[in-house]
Amino acid sequence: MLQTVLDAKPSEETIAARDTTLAAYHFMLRARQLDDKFAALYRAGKIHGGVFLGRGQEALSAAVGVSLKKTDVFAPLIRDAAGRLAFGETIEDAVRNYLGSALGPMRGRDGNVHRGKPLEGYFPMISHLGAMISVVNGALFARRMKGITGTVGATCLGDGATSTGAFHEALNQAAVEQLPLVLILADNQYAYSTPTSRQFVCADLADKAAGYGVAAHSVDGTDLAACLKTVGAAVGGARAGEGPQLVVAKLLRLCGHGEHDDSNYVDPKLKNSPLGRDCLKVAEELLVREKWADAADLARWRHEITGEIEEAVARVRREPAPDPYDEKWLAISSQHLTDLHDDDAGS
Amino acid sequence: MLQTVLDAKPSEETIAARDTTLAAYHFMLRARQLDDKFAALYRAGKIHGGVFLGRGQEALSAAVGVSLKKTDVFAPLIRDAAGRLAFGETIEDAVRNYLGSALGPMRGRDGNVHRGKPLEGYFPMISHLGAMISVVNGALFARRMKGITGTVGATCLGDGATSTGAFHEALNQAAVEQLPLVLILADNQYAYSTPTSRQFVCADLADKAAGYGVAAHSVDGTDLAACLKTVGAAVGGARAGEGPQLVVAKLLRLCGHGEHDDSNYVDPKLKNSPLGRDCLKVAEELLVREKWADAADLARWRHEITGEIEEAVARVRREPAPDPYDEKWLAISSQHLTDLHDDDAGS
Amino acid sequence: MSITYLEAIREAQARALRDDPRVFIYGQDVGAFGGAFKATKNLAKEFPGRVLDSPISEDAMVGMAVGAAIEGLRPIIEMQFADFSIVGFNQIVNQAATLFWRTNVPCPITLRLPFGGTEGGGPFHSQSIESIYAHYPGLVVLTPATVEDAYSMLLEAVAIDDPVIFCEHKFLYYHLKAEKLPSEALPIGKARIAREGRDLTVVAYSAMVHEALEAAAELAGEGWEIEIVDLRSVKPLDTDTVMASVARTGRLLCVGEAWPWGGVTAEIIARVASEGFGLLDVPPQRLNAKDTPVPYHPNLWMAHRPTARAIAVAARKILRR
Amino acid sequence: MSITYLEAIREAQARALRDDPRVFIYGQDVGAFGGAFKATKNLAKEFPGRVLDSPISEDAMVGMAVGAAIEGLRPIIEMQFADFSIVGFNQIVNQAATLFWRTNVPCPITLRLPFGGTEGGGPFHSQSIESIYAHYPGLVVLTPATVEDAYSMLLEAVAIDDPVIFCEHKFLYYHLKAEKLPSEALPIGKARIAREGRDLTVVAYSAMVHEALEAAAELAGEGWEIEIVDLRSVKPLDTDTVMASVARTGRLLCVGEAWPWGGVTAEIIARVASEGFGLLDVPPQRLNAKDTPVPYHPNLWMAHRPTARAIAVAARKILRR
Ligand SMILES: Cc1ncc(C[n+]2csc(CCOP(=O)(O)OP(=O)(O)O)c2C)c(N)n1
Ligand SMILES: Cc1ncc(C[n+]2csc(CCOP(=O)(O)OP(=O)(O)O)c2C)c(N)n1
Ligand SMILES: [Mg+2]
Ligand SMILES: [Mg+2]
Repeated sequence: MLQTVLDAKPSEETIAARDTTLAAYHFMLRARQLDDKFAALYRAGKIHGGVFLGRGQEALSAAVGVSLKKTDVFAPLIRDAAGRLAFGETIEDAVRNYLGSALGPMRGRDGNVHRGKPLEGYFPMISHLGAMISVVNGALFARRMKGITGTVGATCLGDGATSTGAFHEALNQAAVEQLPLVLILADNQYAYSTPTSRQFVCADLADKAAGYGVAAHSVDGTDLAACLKTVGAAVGGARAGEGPQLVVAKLLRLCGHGEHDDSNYVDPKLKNSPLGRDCLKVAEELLVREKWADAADLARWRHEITGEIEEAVARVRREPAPDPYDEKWLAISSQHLTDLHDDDAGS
Repeated sequence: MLQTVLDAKPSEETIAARDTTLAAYHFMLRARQLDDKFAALYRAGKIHGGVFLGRGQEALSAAVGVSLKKTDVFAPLIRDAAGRLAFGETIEDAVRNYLGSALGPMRGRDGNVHRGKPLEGYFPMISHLGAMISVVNGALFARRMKGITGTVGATCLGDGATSTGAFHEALNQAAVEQLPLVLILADNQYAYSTPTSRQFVCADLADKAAGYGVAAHSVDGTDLAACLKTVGAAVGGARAGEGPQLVVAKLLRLCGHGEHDDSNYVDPKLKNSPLGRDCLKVAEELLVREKWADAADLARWRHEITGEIEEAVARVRREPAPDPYDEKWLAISSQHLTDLHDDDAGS
Repeated sequence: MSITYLEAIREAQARALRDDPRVFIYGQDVGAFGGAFKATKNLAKEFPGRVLDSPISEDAMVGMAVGAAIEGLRPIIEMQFADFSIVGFNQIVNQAATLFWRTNVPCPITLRLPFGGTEGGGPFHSQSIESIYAHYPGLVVLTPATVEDAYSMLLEAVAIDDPVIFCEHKFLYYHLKAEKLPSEALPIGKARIAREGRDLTVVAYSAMVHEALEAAAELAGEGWEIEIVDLRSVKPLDTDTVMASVARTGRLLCVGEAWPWGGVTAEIIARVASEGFGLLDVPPQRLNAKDTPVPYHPNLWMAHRPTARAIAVAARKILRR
Repeated sequence: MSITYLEAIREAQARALRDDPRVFIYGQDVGAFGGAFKATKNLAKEFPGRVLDSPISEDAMVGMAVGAAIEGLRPIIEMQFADFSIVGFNQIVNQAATLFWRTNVPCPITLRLPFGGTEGGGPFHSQSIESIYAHYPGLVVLTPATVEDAYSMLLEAVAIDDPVIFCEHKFLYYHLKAEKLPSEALPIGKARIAREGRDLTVVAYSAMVHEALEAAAELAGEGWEIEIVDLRSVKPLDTDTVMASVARTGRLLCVGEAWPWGGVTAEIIARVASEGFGLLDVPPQRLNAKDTPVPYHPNLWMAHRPTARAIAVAARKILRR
């Protein structure tokens, strides 16, 4: 009898879990569909330069985004469309950056995954792998110096990027300063075409944590529920003052390095292993199993998002492209310094 | 009865241990006295630039030198006078480099601890910390490619230098390639004035090994016998094909960062702790205890070495200094490239 | 048959591997995958154990090349993009470049840097940083502009006993084709007259040679004969050939795709002004990229770098003086 | 009372910390120890929590400064030697220098680089790498030559909303003294006439200004009046002041302590030749260090860098034309 009542009335935690999972799923779905659209635009020759997708990594990425507050700091990487959306980026801005709109966050100066709004705590990556971590450290350090408490800074990295000196210096720096950094490693088995066996020798990337004196968390990156739980715990730990947190997620990149890459080097055994599961499918099964959504819901959401994306693309394509004659060709902000003398030095 | 016979006739191992220890001690003593001489010359204003001593680190450094074969590769760092001598450097060459003799290994072009003979497997450090490790990797890689087996490459680093990206990239590279690298970390509690608490957070630098998938060895760096054993085992492991070996020695730098530094920042507690023991004294006690030497021997050796050093200094001071007019001001070896056109471009 | 600039680079590496057992290639994804641009396609299979994938560790990649060079090998290091070579900058300029001078031991390594702008490349996949390397003593910096030079200069780079920064232009990879590989070539250190003319000397290198040629063709229609010097190598610089050309034309325009402050165009003008002042009938001029990062959007990118049109405009100004 | 160039740098930092709560200092051994050269002596005590020892991680040091700048702080980063800034090069040229252009968010960081040669410094503690930084868009590169400028320009550097490479010359640290700190100063971007003259313009910066002044004094004894322009800032470059001086003298010699290929002297000559060709009566000349690493032995070092004697020799050649 008591049992029946409990079953009928879900606990607060269950409600919270449902809401978070649904929210995260929505960002995953939006990211997947957005990525698909970029891939289509790429194939149609409508995008300048490369297109880099997060297919197979949406669960992890969305978990990061939904675990953060808007007042936190987030420096996503190439496969983080889901996390970006969850952190507050609009579909429109993502499209603008890929199409090089003058109204986009980077005004056509930088493109594709290189986008962000630093003053909103959303840091735009430079390409050099590992370089963003210490920048996040700096923001966290500054906030502490300014007396702002409770901020967390999260940034994402691939298995391959752990081989960079920048990764090492920055994670160590965060540990020495005991900063609330959450460093998420997406171990997706390859760095471009290079398998992890040519990248590191430790059994698990989480083995690196002890050497830095930071907490480690491991998670199945194909499992949204697990990602939410683990990333949530890591973010919570950082927020509670427990110092840097290293999260290692195992998964498989379900696309090429970029859309120019057919990724025929990926071992079929991996594709057929649990790592090769599509996290979006896994999440949908969870929603259905928990009765948080049914097939009709899923179809409707898909449809709605498609509409939103198509509309955004149509709108952005009417936006102005950057105009070289309007452009201020000036890389420093102190205009008085260049006004003074430097007309151009032969440029 | 049997016991007495055994006592009277030391085992082969005991003899080998004695010989190795005595050899290592000799290099320690030579290094200490050489360093003292450089310090004296520095105070007398006879040396250009800085003087960097290995006081307190001779046991570790000598252990590295005596554990290597002449056909191995060795890239010492600033505090390795003992290891250099053990690897085959002459006192004369060390003096030449400090006095800038034109006959020295660097011909006055580089000075003090920046010396070596690359073609003899003795690599001269550049100043940028961590940068020599991957160079050693390259030599080991090349030898393997050429089919040369049984080579080991050793290089030394301080606690502070573990914070460099170069350290990380290179140790990881050695692990991925499974090179016979022996990386010796002298954790001497300070990087210049900076205590290890501002440099890393892990309990022990050996904790880093697991993250790289390499073997770890810890040792009391003030204890020659322990250093010989541990470094010997690490070198043996590398030679036996067991991949990179990380040796972490704890000790204290018993001098300033350089001779310009009075090191008044060193915590007196550390000086009075076991870490603050003078490894040379510890080694002498061992020799006396084991009856491998007595006070008279020690005094005689000291005296002999003093003579050797004084003689070398006197000789080197008569050697020519580099002559700018004789100097070939050319940084590339392909002279035909510069002969062709570049007279000087304003130099 | 025809062969692209990119294929020529592959062929040169195949030949270097074939002819010299000391050669090996090390870089990200250069193995089975054949490299981000496919410049090492099939080489790992053809030369087992000699074409190796590296971790994403540019610093250690270069350091390891130096160590291998000391031991007598002749490594070729592929940087995935020139822009990422900056992560290995310390090992390049302080380790590799100083080795010979400090120790008398040569350092024969070749660093292949896919460089220069392409449409949509953006700030971190488009840089022209040849001048950064040329400023440091101890490095040879090459900038081939033709398929033939890409081939022969890469072979010569591997043979040279010094660290070579081999700047291969990504824009030329697929755009540029030749009938066949060359059997002989100008030696490194000699510039080439890419087009003869008597009215103006345009000094260029790498992709800019082709923009200059296009401009020259346009100006020919207006009756001007432009001489184009393709530097081929920016360090060493063949001042003699430049000077001889300026002696003929009396006018000089230097064109580079790099940023304007310092660099190749400044160096050329400084040399001609100080050593060949009397040869100049009018002030020497230069044309560089703008002093900002390289923009992503093609509209901006095409305004950022010198183009045939911009060269023609600059040339006309000089010609009319 | 008298104050050295080094003390002026300390005082400027003390004042910046005092006047602006957003300022902090981060670098190896800058805390309790006061820095390798004592440029931050006592500051950690005076300003608790705002002068911090960093690990030996130049890349992360600069990255962290950028992040702090985004959050509104104004970090000063001390590199122990300019030569080691190369380990943080990527963060400087690709992260800090591109931030404003890419995002419209300023990046007010000051990187203090103790640079230039001293006796016995050797290849890795003597480098003059200002040109490497000046080549990249987005950076301001300052080279104060006097105690007064060391003070006022460092204060202005901290106030500027862009990444500043502050090149402080180690040779001047102790050698140079002034009576007192300045109360006013030329703004950054303006060069200074360090000595007036009518026969020859010598353009120099940092330590070379003093070598040039010594040469000028020597030449004055021979009846020549040398005008010396102290650039103060190499990027931006005050071409106007240089040009005005050349307009007066008709003769130009550029002197730099850096390597000869490219760099400040090439940039100055290229600008004067292209924009002020008609002002020149004779070919402009330059004098740089030799194209090798900086040697350790003083005999070699003094021949490697331009000295007052070498400047006088070069000046006489130009004056006699
Ligand atoms: C320092 C640096 N070197 C090389 C590259 C070129 N690059 C871009 S992505 C990539 C592979 C990254 O692999 P990983 O870190 O595993 O991330 P993933 O692409 O698998 O998500 C490489 C080599 C780079 N961006 N930065
Ligand atoms: C990349 C780099 N940054 C800074 C320096 C300046 N520096 C020289 S020695 C030193 C301290 C080194 O400390 P540690 O590694 O612990 O070695 P120890 O001197 O204690 O033997 C520093 C900061 C350097 N040589 N290289
Ligand atoms: Mg990966
Ligand atoms: Mg130490």
